[in-house]
Amino acid sequence: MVGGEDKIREIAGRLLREGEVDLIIGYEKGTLPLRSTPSFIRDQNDLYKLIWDPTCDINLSKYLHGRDEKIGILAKGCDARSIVVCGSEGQIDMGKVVIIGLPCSGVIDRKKIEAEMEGREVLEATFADQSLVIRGEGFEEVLPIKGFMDDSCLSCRHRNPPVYDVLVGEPLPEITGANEYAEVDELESKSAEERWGYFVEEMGSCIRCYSCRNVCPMCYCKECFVDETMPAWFGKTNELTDTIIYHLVRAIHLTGRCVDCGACSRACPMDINLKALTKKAEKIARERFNFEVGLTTEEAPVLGVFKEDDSEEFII
Amino acid sequence: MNHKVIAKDGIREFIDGLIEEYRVFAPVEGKKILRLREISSGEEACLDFYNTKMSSKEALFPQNEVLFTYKKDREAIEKEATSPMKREQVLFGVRPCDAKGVTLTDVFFSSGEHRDQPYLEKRDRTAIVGLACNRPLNTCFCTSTGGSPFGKEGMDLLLVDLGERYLVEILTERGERLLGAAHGLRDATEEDMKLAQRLSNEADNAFSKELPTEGLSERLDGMFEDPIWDTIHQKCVGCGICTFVCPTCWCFDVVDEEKANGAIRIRLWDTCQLPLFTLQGSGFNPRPSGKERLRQRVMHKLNYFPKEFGSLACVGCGRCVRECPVNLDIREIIETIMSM
Amino acid sequence: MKVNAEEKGSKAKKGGNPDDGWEPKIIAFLCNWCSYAGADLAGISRLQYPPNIRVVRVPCSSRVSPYFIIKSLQQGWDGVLVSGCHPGDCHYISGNLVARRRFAVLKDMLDYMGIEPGRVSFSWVSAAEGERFSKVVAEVVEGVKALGPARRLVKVS
Amino acid sequence: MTNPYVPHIAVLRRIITENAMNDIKTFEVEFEDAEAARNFNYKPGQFGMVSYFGAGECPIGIASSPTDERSIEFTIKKVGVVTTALHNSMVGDKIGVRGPYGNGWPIEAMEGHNVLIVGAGFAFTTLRSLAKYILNEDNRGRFGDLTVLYGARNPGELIYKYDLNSWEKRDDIDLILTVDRGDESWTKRVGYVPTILEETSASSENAVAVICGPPIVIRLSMPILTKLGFTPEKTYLSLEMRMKCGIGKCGRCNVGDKFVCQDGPVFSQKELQEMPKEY
Repeated sequence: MVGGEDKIREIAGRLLREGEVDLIIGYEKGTLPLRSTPSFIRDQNDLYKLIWDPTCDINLSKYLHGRDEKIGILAKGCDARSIVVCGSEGQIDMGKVVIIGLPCSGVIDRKKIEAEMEGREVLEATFADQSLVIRGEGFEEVLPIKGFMDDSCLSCRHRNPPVYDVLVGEPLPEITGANEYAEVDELESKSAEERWGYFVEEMGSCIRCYSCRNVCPMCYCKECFVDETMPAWFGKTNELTDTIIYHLVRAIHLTGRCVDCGACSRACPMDINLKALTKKAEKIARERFNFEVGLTTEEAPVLGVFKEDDSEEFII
Repeated sequence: MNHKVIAKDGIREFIDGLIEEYRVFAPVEGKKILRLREISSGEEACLDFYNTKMSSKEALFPQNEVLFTYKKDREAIEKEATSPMKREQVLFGVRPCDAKGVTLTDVFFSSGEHRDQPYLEKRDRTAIVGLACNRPLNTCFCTSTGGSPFGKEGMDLLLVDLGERYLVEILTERGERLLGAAHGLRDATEEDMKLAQRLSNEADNAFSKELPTEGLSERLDGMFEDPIWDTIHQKCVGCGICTFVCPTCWCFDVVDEEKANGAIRIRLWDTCQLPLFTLQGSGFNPRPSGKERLRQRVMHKLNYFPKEFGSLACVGCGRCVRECPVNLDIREIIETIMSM
Repeated sequence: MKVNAEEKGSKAKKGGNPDDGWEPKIIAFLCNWCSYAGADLAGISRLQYPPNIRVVRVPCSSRVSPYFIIKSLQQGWDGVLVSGCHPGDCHYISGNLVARRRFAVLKDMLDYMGIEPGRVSFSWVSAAEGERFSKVVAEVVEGVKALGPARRLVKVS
Repeated sequence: MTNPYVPHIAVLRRIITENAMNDIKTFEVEFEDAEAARNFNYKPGQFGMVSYFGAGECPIGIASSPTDERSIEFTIKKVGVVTTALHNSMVGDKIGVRGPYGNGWPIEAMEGHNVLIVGAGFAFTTLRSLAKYILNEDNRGRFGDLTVLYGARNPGELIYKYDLNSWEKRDDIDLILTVDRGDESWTKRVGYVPTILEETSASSENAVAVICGPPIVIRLSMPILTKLGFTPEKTYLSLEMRMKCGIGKCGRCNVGDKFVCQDGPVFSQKELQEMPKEY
């Protein structure tokens, strides 16, 4: 995964030079260790900024909404799939998007690294093939990237973007045999009481900052249901049930649309495990409607259509 | 002599003493988040930390508070303002940047013809026990916004961690009263004071780079229509984190919620980064996109507020830098503005 | 979805359990063409069924959005029943088929989040099935009564 | 220190439907508590925060004139949650009112001058308050000629018809009414407010202009006013922003470093030229 940067700059440069795109959206080095930040490049001599390493965890497809210029976008497997979903929902004009596919071996989870550091501040972090060198005040540690990878990436089924216009480097072998629903299964095995306790405890610290909604490429409604006033369905304060309902309804809206890129959980300042809900939404799409999210723009969204033989075991 | 010293293992006892008389808030290590919470014993307080995830504004200007309730039976409507807090409260272990944030909030909420009584009433009954920063974070820049890791603004007592004892500086008469709950206090010796001064100098020099904020608000005066705003906001996804974690963001929304036989009027945090903040009934929105909204956040903190109240409405705590999901760094914005 | 003050008032005072005479309150969204007519038939045929449901007539089961159901649970209803036409009978051809997917996702999510499965139930009752309607209601009321008053997701403010 | 957010309870005494579309009504309210009534001394152009308990609160311009003894009127258009709740209420219902807030029309600057009032559509509420204030016999002498140009989409949408009729009979006010589209019963002018403003070309000599209306009317009328000689210092507008507190604390109604609820809503065109174009 590391080292593809010069290839990316070369492809991006060609697309810009040949006028195939007006804008390249990619990643550049962040102002903090372990952080990358979105980069919007229009002319050649900014291309040097483009980077590609395990800190590039933001789902850039969020920036495609509402733009009508030709855009070259760097997309990991999950990002590309969310572009496909947005394309199938008519939110992104696929004709105007050039997907620069990035075979991805997984992004890091900063919260896992912070936990490992036990309060010590990370001053610098560099990557050396399979490991991560962390430097701080009076300490230096070498961590295996695999041990601090985002959970979604550990069981990722699409390390290579299923849809792309140009691929950077060679495709990676796909992961097989990982149970991506391990956490969801484990929660499902618990009693309703325990599950309710788990979600009350997790959602209890939510401050309703809506970063999970605003970093998610699937959330593009002009007026979100929590902002509606006529009628005001649910409360706007961070009272417990209103907060749980906000996350519950957002998860319902993600069924058959969420590609489990993990951007929401990574963005949450209060470290709420949002993936426990979004992964369940994805699991429902797969198990109940046998729908694999984000592979082709032809398939209609799960909740937009119906089949005669849809399961109805829950109906009495 | 307003400098005392208390042994480190005496601090829990001091907090327990305070708890008898006051409601005490202190940094508490939640499941994964360090936040200012009300504690029922000194043990719960965590005093070895960089800074809390959310600022101490949580205890004075809670995310949602009921302004008043009203009951509605057939004819009469009686409304009853929320009763003021009975017991005084103490915010223990507040960092200098947060304490300065509190003073800026006080200035704003008591300015103008209409004072914000719900906040000010709580503030008058709140004592702040500060904890100096021996180790500022790489993202902290309080010295660039007129503050300092050993700053005293807004505090009643300032604790300085000297190793196995705390130097306690009494800053107000209320602070002195608080010390009544502490046992085993002794006057600070010359050596204590020298050590504290050394730690203070070390902390001041710990800042990797100084941000150029001299003349920042004057420079912003003519920059409302500057083209930098078109590019600076591009990566912002417009969520509310930067304003909710910020010690100097006090904008709020007011909503009514129905209850069994009446309703309550609630004040809750709001953010200028969301479109609903300025969306009008006619559908017109003076700040339709992220560009205007980011410009408002920067201009209010670094230009509008300083012009009226004389100091930046940013205390350099670095929370918005650390918590932004797309790493939009206000220090970078300040540097860009100053380099224009 | 205005629930009048007394209605909510009585729920707020509840807290009892099945044996001390506590009666669950269940909101039932009945589709106008089939289930509502089925309920009407049950009434005309003098069929007895528990009086715990409060009926809201909707044009079609697909008119019932997840917000109705979740808001009902939040306002303190002990149970929610949504009943529509059998697949193929829908006056609007595919209303119930679209609703079926929506309810499936909602039910899975509510169960996953820890709302007791018996709280929210869905059924197909046609206009001719007065008998079946009374049985469905009895079954739902029994299920909710066993669960006791709703506590989870109820907004107590 | 009293809680500035708690409104006083007021009873709806009279509700008048003002337009054919039945979405603009004038509510006359009377405070339940006499002391609150005494303290509610307002100027034309100020606004109050009107609450419907359970629905919320919104800023509404005070439509009555301070000279109407103790009757306080709010003209409200049915748009959102609170206004709809108010429109569904009846005489005798209780609502909440607090205020008055804002700076109001610059009465002092108008004294000894001719006054041109330009109003369009529903935004005529506080202008009517100003006109009634000037026309009051105790105040009329302090002002020069009064010209009122008021237009609406069609005759049914003209509000305060009862006031307009009485003003037409007076000789100390030059009332110019216009509608965008007339109907068979309409005998007066037909045309957009800016066009009629240009046609009637009121003299700007020793005169102050006051204008309030939808953004399109403002944008088209300002150049005409300037052409007629109304200098930016002598032209005043009332801005409309979203407001929640009305007392300069909730932070949302700012244009630049000015809070529209406290430093406004009335600004001179000169002030507006120096403020950022964010309104």
